[in-house]
Amino acid sequence: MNSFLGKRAIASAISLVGLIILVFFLSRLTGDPTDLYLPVDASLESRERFREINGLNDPLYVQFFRYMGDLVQFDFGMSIRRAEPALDAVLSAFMWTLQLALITMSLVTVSAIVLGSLAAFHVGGFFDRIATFFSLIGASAPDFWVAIVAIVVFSVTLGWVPTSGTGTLWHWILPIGVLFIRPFGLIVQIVRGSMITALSSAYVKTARAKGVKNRPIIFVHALRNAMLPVITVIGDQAAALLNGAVVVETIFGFPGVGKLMIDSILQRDFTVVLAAIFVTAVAIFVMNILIDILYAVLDPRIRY
Amino acid sequence: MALTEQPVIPDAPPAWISILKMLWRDKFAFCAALFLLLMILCAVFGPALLEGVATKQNLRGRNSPPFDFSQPWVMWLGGDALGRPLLARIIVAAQNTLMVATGAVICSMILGTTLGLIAGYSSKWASQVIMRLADVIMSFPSLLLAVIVLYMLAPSVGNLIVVLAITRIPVYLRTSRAEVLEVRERMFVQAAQVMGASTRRIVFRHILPVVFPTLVTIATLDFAFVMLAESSLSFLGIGIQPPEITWGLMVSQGRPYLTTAWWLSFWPGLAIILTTLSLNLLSNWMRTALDPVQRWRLDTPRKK
Amino acid sequence: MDSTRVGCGRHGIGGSRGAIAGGLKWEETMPFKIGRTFAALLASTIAGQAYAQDAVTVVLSEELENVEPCMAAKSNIGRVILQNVSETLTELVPGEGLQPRLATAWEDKGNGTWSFTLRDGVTFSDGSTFDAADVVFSLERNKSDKFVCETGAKYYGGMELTTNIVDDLTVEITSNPPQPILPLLMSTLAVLPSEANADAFVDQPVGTGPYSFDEYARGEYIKLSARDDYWGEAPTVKSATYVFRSESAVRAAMVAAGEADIAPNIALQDATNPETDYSYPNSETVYMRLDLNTAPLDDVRVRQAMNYAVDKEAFVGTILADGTLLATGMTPPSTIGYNHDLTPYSYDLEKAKELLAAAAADGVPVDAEITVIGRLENFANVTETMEALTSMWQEAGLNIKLQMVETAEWNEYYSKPFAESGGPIVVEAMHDNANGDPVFSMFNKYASEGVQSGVTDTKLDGMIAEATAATGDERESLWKDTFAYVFNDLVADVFLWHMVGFTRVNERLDFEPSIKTNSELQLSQIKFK
Amino acid sequence: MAEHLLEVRGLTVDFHTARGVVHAVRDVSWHLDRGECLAILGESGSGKSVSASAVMNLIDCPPGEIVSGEILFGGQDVLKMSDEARRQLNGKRIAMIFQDPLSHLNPVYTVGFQIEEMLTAHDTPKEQARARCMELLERVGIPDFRNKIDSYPHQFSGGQRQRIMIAMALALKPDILIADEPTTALDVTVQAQILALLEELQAETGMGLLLITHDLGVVAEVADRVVVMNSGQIVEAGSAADVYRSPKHPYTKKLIGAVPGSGEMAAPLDTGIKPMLEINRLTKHFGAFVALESASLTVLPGETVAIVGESGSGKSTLAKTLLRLEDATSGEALYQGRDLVTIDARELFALRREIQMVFQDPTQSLNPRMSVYDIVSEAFAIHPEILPKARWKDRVRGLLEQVGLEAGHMHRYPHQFSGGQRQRIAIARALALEPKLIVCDEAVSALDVSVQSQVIDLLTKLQQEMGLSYLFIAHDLPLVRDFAHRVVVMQGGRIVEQGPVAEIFDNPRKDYTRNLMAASLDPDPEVQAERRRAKRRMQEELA
Repeated sequence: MNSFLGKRAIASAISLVGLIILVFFLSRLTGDPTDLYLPVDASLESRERFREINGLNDPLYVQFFRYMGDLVQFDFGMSIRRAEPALDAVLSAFMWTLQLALITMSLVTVSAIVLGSLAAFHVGGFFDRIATFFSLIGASAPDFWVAIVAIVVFSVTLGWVPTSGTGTLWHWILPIGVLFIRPFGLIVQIVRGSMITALSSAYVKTARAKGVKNRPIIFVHALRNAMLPVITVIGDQAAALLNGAVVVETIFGFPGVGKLMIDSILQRDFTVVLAAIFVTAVAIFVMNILIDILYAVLDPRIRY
Repeated sequence: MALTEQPVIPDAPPAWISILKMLWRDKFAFCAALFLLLMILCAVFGPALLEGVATKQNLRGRNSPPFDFSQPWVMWLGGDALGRPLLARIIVAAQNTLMVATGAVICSMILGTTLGLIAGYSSKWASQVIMRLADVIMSFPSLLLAVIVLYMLAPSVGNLIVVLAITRIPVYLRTSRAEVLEVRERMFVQAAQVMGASTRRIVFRHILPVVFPTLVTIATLDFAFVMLAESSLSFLGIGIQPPEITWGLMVSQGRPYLTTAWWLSFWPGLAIILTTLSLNLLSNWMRTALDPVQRWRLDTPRKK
Repeated sequence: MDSTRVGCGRHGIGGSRGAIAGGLKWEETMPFKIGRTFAALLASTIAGQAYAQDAVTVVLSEELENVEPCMAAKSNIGRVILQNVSETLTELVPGEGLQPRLATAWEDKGNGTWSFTLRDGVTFSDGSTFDAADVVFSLERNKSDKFVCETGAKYYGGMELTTNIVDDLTVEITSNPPQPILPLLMSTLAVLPSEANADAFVDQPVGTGPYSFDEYARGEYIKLSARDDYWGEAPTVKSATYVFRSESAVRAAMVAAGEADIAPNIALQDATNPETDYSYPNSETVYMRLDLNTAPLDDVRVRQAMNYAVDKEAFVGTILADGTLLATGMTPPSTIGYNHDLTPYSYDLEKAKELLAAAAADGVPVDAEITVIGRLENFANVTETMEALTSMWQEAGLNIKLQMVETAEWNEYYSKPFAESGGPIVVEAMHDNANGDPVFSMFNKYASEGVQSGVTDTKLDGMIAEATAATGDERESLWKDTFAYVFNDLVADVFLWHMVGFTRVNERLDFEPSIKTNSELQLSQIKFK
Repeated sequence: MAEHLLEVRGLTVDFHTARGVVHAVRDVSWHLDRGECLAILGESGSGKSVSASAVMNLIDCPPGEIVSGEILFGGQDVLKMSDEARRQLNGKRIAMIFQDPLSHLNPVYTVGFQIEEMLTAHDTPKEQARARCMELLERVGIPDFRNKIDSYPHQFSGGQRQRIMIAMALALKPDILIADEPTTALDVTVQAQILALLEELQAETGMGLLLITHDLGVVAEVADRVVVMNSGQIVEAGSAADVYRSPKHPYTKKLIGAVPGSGEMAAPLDTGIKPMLEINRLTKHFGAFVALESASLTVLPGETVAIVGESGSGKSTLAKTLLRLEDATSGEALYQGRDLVTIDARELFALRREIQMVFQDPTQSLNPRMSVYDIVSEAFAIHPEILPKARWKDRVRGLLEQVGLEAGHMHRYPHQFSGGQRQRIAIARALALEPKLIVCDEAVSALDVSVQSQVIDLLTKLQQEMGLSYLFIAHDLPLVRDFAHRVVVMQGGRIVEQGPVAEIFDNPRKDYTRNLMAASLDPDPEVQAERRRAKRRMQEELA
C-alpha cells in the first residue's frame, strides 16, 4: 500500500512538472499583458517601464528558470493584476470552489445512487423511464442557460432564494442546484447501468435464495459491488467541478477558482494562472489517489 | 436433442434490419434517431438553402415574438436581436454545431484510442509516458487551451475542433487502455498469439473490434458533452465568434434577453437539449443493444 | 429593520449585521413557506442579515483588481474610491464646472505655475492631518518607477510637474510645458497621506473622504463606512457594500429583488422598469478607427462611403438605447469645444456606392478585404452592433470580414505598435471622456505620435498642439476647428454614437445617476426617500 | 396419497429470448420427501435448474414466465403466495447452494457477514447469529474458523467456498436443501469430500436433498431417486439404480453409453520411434511461486500424451510455457531438435505452424466479432506461404467438413453455434496450419458428456488420418483412460508419475495417483455403493 502511494505520488509529481512547463510556455504565447494593465493612452515609455518592472523583457527561458527557481521555494510570484501573492489569491478562491464541489458532489452522490438504484431495480418500468428521461434532460441543458432561468424564476419571480453572491446558506442553494444537475443526470445513468449488472449477478441470486429483503439486496449486496465504475465517474465529475465551475461561478458571482482562472487567463495574469492550475492539479491528483484507496476499501479483492 | 447437438441457429436477417427492429422496440430511442436524422439533414442542406434568409437583418423588427403565423415560416419561432429569423438561423447553425461536435469527437476518439491501444499493448515505459500525458491533458484547463488556440489562430470551426478534441482525448485513452488490458488476457488473443499473429494484427484485428462498441457508446455521450462545452465557451466569450453561428453561440447571444425576449435563447437551447437528449437516449439504447446479456429487452415485445 | 418595504429582508446584504440573529426571529419573518424543517436546520447557522436603513449595496459589473487610489482613473476602481475614500483637489461637477474640493481656491501664477490653497481642518481616516506635503507626496508617488500608476500615465504623461510647498496649506505646482487646464487635471489626483507606502500599491487605502475603507473580501465584497470626523457635511448613507456580478441580468435582478440598491451599467434589455431604471449619457463614444495608411482606406472617398453606408439611426431604440446620440466627434457634447455645427453623415446607400465606384475608377482597390476588429464585452450588445454594421457595409459593396476578439488581442490592433496583418484594418473602439476637455482624447487618437492614432497629418498635429496650449474662448474655438477638420476634411473615423448608460436604483433611494456615474459614484450624494 | 414435503406439478415455464419464446420446461412434475435425495439429471439446456429456480422464486419476470403448474410446499402452493411469504420460506425452510461458489458469494463482504445475514434476515438476533456462524463454520470443516470468519470469499479455496455456501444454507436447519451442480468445477478429491459432507448433514438433519447435476457419477454417489431431463421435459424417472441398470428412454441410454471410462485402453506405441518433442527439466517460477519444477517428458509422433492433475498442479503452465505464452525460467523443450524455449522470434514464427493449441472454453477462445471464415482463414493471413488467397475459401470449406461442420455456415459468428460446434471450429482453426502437435488444454472439460465423446471421436479420427500428436491436458480421469496412450500425473508443479495408460490406471504407484483414481466417481450406483462400503470398512479398521 505504501509503495503504491509512493509510486502514485511520484507519477503525479512528474505530471505536475510537465503541466507547469507546458502551461508556462503555452500561456506566454497568448500575448503580452502590458496593454491590458496600462490605460490605452499610456505612453510607450510607461509600457516599457511596466515590462521592466514585471520582468517581461527578459528572454522567455530566463523568465522560466527564474519562475522555476522561485517555485522550488514554493514562491508562485505576485499577481500583476491583484497586487498580492498569486498563491494567496488562488488558495482563498480554491477554498470556495472546494466547498462548492464537496457539497454538490455529496448531494449528487447520495441522490443519484438512490435514484439510479431504484431505477435499476425497476428496470424498464414506469419509474425507470421517468427517472431516466428527466435525469437525461438535466444532463443535456447548457448550464449558463439553466442558471439564468433559475435566477429569473426562483429569485426574481418567486423570491425564494437570493439571486447570487455569498453570505448565507441561502446563497448556496442556486449555484449548488445548477451545478448539481449535470453530474446528477450522468451519475444516475452510470449507477443504473452498473446496478443492472450487479442485480443480475450470481451473488444477488444467492441473497434472494437466502430470503434477504429487497432493500438490503439493493443497497447492501448490489450497491457496493456496483460502486467501482460509479466512483470513477464521480471522481471525474468532481475533478471537472474543481477545474471548471467557471460558468456557474461567473453568473452567481461566486469567488471560486474557476472564475479566478478565466479572469486571470483573459487578463494574462500568468502567475495566477499557473498557481491556479498547480493547486487544482494537486487537488485532482490527491483525489485520484483517494479514489484508488477507496477502491481498495470497497472491494477487498483490490490490493496494491 | 443434445446427443446429436442442437441444430445451428438460423441465419439472422441482415444486420441493419435487426438493428431497425431493435430501434423500433425502444420508442424513445426511435424518436431520438429520427430527430438526429432531421438535424443531420438540416446540417447538410440548411446552409445552402437558407444562408441568405438567415443573415438578412431587420433592425426595426428585432426580437419579434414567435408563433406569428402571418409571417413567413422562417419567422415562426420569432426573430433575433437583429431581426433575423430564428428558425432559419437554427437550421443553418446546425451545420457548424454538428461539425464542431462530430469533428471533436472523431478526432479525440481516433487519437485517444490509438494512444490507449499503445499504452495498453506495448512496453511499460511507453504506457507510463502516455498515462502521464493523459494526466497533464486532464488537468490542463480547457479554457486556457481555448484562449491559447483562439489567440494564436482564428476562432474558426476547425480550431474549435482542435481545442475540444484535445480536451476529450483522456476519456478515450483511459477507456481503451483499460479495455485493452482486459481484452489482451482473453483466450482468443492467446489463440492468435499461438498462431503467430503479429502485435499489429492482434491489436487491430482482435482487440480493437472488441473495444470499439464501448468507445462508440462513450462517443455518443461525448458528442452531447462537446456540444455543451462549445456553448459554455461561447458564454465565456472565447468560443466561436460571429458572423459564424452555432447553437451555443445563439443561446449565449440570446441570454441577455432572457427576461424580455425568451425565445432568443430558448429555441437554440431547446435544439441543444433535444439533440443531446437524443444522443443520450440513443447511447442508452446502444449500450443495451450491444450487450448480449441485455439485448433481449429490445428483441421481445414488452409484457408490461 | 425594515423588511416589509424591501420585500425580501433576509437576503439583504445590508452593511450592518443585524443584532437579532437567531432562528426564531428569522423564521417568523420568513415570508415564504419553503419547508419549516429546512429553515430550522439552517437557522442556527445563518447570521441574521437585515437591511439597515442607512446602508446601501452597490452591485458592480467587475471585481476591483486593486483598491489603489492612484489607479482611480480606471472606472471600476474610481467608482468605489474616488470622492468616497480618497478626494481630489478639484472636482468637475456636471453642469457646474470645476468646483473646489480639497483645494478651496487656485490661481494662475503664470509660466505654467498654479497656486492651490488647501482646505483647513481636514484629516485622513487614519487620523493624520491633511497638508501640502500630502499633495506633493501623492503627486510624486504617481510618478514612482516601482509601480505604474494609471493616473500618472493617463494625465501627466508628456509634461514635467514640479512642486513647491509655500506653507502647510498652500502649494505651487508648475508644469512644463505650461498646462492651462492644470486645475482640471488636479480633479483626477487622489490625495494620499504622506505616510502611505511610496513604492507599492496600498491594499487599505486611507483618504480624506467621507468614508473609511473597512474591508475588501476578495471576490465577495468591499465595505465602506461613514466617518464621524469628515470635514464636510455628514452623509446620509452610513455604510456601503460593493458586490460584483458580471451578468447584467443578475445585477438588475438583484435590485429588483431588493438585494442591492444601485446597479450601474445594466444592459438596455434589462432596463425594463421606468420606475427604477435611469438612463443618462455616460460620456462614452463609439467609433470605428480607420487605418488611413493602407489602401483602400487611404482614399477619402472610401472613408466617406463607409460613413454613408451606416444607418446609425436604425440602431437607436433597437439595439442601442433611446437617447443615444449620433456622434460627430470623439468627445461627448458636454465637452468644451464640441462642434454643434457638424451634422452626422446621413444614411445614403446610393451615395456610398457612387463614392466607391468613383474610387474604383481611379484604381483604388475597393474590393480588398477589410478586417473589422470588434472588442468582445466592450458594451452591451456590441456583438449585435458589429454584426449589423458589417452587413450594412457589405450591402454597400465593401468586402468586410468581422472578427470579434477579446481585449488582449484587441489591444494589439488598437494601440501602437499595430499588429501586422497585411490588409486594411478597422477597429471598433469606445472612448470615455468625462473630464470636459478634449485634450484628454485628441492627442492619442489623432496626433501622428498618438498611441491609437490611425492618422499621420502634420496640419492636424499643429492644430492639436495649438489648442492644447490655448485657454478660454480661444481654446474652445480651436478645438471646434479641430473637430471639424477631423470630421469633414480628413474623415478620419466612422463616428457612431455617444452612448447612453442605464443604472437601476432601488426605489427607496433618492439618487439620480449622471454622466459621472460611469467613473465615480459619490455615496454622500445619495439620500433616502 | 401421502403429502410430499415438496411437490412440483405440471410446471411449464417460458423464457423470452433473442430468438423468440423458448419453453424452458414443459409439464414437469416431481416430488421430494423428507430424508431422501432426489437428483435431477440433465445436460446444459435441458431445463434441469428451472424448476428449482421456480421453487426459490428466482425466475426473473421477464424474461421468464411461469405459464402453468403448481409448487406445493407443506400442502400450500407457493406460486400463489405473496412475495414476502415466499421470502420467508427462502433460506429458512428451503435453502439453496450453487455451482461456482466464488461468483455466488458476494465478493465484497466477509463470509461471516454473509452467513450471519442468513440468520438475521430471518430475525435471529445479531449476537446469536455470530455464535451460530462459528458453529457452522466448524461443522463444515473450515480450519482456523475463528480467524477465517472475517475473511473474504476470494481468500478461500474452491472447496472451502462450497463448504461456506453449505454452512450458510444450513444455518436455519431448512427442511429442503437444493444443490445446483454443487461439485462441478471442483477437483475430484474435493468433490468427494463435499458430497460426503452433504450426505452427513442430510443424515444429521433429516432434510430433503434436491441435487441438480449433469454427472452420472454424482447421481450414483448420493441420489436415491433420479429424474432425467432433456429439452425441458422429464424423459425418465425412478430409483438411481434402476435407471442406470435398465434405462427405458433412448436419451437415457445414449447418456449412459457416452460416459467414458469403460472402453479399452490403448496400447503404448513402439518406443523405438524418435520422439518429436522432448521436454527436459522445464521450470517456471512466478516470483517466489513455483508453477512448474523440472518437468521432463517426451511425445512420440502420432501419440496422445495426457497430463492429469488437480487445479494448481502446473499442467496449464506446462502448456503455456511450451507455446511460449509464458517464458520458461529454465530447462529446454526440444521440438525436432530445436529448443522452443530459446529460439528467436523468426524461427518461433515458423514453428507456430507445427504446434497448435485448442483451448478449454471455445466461447472465449473464438473472437466473437469474427465470422467462422475469418477465424479459420486467419491462419493463412498470418502464414501466407500456406495458401494463395484465392484458395482460402475452398480450404476453409474443406476444414469445416473435416471437423464435421456444414461448410455453408462459414459466414456465421461463433455465438450462433452450440458449445460442441464451437470447439470444432477451434479445432478447424488449429488444423488450418497443418500442425504436427496439438496441445489440448482441457479442450473438452466444458462440454456435456455426450458432446465430449463426439469431440474425442473427432480427435481420434484426425489422429488416425493425419498422424497428429496430442498433448492432452485434463482433470477427468475416465476420459483420459479411454483416449491417451500415455499418462503424466502432476501435482504441485511436479510430475509425480508417468507411464503407459494401462500401467497408470491398473497399477498406480503413487498415493496421489491412487487417491485421484479413488475419488473419481463411477456412474454405476452399485459400484459406488460398493466403494463406499469398502471405504467405511477401511476407516473402521484404521479406528
